Amino acid sequence: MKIRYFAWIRDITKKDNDVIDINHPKTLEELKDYLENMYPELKKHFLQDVIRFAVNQEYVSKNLNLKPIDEIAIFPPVSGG
Amino acid sequence: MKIRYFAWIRDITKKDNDVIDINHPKTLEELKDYLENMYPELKKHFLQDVIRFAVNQEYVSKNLNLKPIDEIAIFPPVSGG
Amino acid sequence: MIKIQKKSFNLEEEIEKIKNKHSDIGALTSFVGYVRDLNNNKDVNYLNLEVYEEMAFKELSKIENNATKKWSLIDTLIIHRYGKLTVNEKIVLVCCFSQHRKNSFEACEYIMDYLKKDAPFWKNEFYYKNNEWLENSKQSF
Amino acid sequence: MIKIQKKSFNLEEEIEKIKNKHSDIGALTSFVGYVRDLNNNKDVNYLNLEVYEEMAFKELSKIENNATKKWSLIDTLIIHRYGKLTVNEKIVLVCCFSQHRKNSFEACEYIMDYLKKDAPFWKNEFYYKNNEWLENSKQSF
Repeated sequence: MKIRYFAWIRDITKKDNDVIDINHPKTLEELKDYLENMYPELKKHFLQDVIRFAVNQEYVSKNLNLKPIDEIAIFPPVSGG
Repeated sequence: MKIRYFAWIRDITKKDNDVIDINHPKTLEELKDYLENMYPELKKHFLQDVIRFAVNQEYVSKNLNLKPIDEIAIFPPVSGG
Repeated sequence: MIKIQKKSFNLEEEIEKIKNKHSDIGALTSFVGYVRDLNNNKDVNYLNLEVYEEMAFKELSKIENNATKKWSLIDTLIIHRYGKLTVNEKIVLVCCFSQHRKNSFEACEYIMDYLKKDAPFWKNEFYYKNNEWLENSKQSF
Repeated sequence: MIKIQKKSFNLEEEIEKIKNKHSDIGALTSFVGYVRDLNNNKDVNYLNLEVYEEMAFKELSKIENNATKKWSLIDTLIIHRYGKLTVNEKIVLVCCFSQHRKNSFEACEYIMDYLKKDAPFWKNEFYYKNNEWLENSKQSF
């Protein structure tokens, strides 16, 4: 399972991505717990509900099940255009 | 007084313009009478109220007074753009 | 700026000439009208576009000024061609430059609506056997 | 067509490439976004524009398909740049080609609205002493 970080999320994680090979989170909620544990600064942003999640390049909101081959992206509100 | 014709109005008048040097029409209504007399085919179009008039390059609708130095244009609905 | 001309125009060059004057522009909405191969179900060969030039300048200036005031535009450009125009050729360009996009979209549509309604241009459309003067009120205004 | 690229683009060339494929196009509405010299009252030096490229293609394709169906567009073009962009540079181009102008105007505005809302691009705006990540929800969406 690959977790990708963008914009100021990456300023917090200090890296582009993490790869979780064993004991991967089964749901988005489990993934959030995992990330809050690894990057405590993320917690307040998750609470504010501003962070967006994409699984395999599609936005997700509900707590769907995650598979080991999934690519999950975590990023702040977009600002293109 | 110069009267200019455009688009299919010119197909009726067979010329770009007329210049009236003496006894020029004093109002738009007098001008219409003058033109209907000279170009009888115009009458039906004046009656249908599709023809537009401009005096000195400004649209006019009411029967304003005309001056000898005026340039009057007579044309069908526009189709630019 | 208003240009009424026979010759065609290059979008990049015309737009850059205006854009280069202002570093506060964030948004440009532009419209280009082309000669279509088919109109009112008839195969178009070419158009002969007639203009009452002195009046077209006056009318387009009024429309441009109204749009500039109403939407706080930074700059505008209107180019309208006349003469013989064949299928695929550009007829008209309207550009509205502003800080933010909403204003440029609304202003560009407004200018096109009034240009179609009031600017003294007439299209004489030539098909393979005959020709016809168009009227915007009969089209998709 | 969707292009996500570092380099700039020439409006005339990009538009002609599409226009040349279709003789039934009567109307093109296009939008260009530029880097402004001033944003949120701060002097901008340059932007660093980041993209999640694989997802940006997917999102822009969805938006493009929705607009094409809804407004019967003949063709579309979206170019979005990324990387370092200085003041006055083009950021984005959206083109909607259709038979008549109303559809192209509405579709172009729709695409820009959804691009601003959903396409995964992020602007890191650099001022003379610091920098800031922008968010479209805080801007003039």
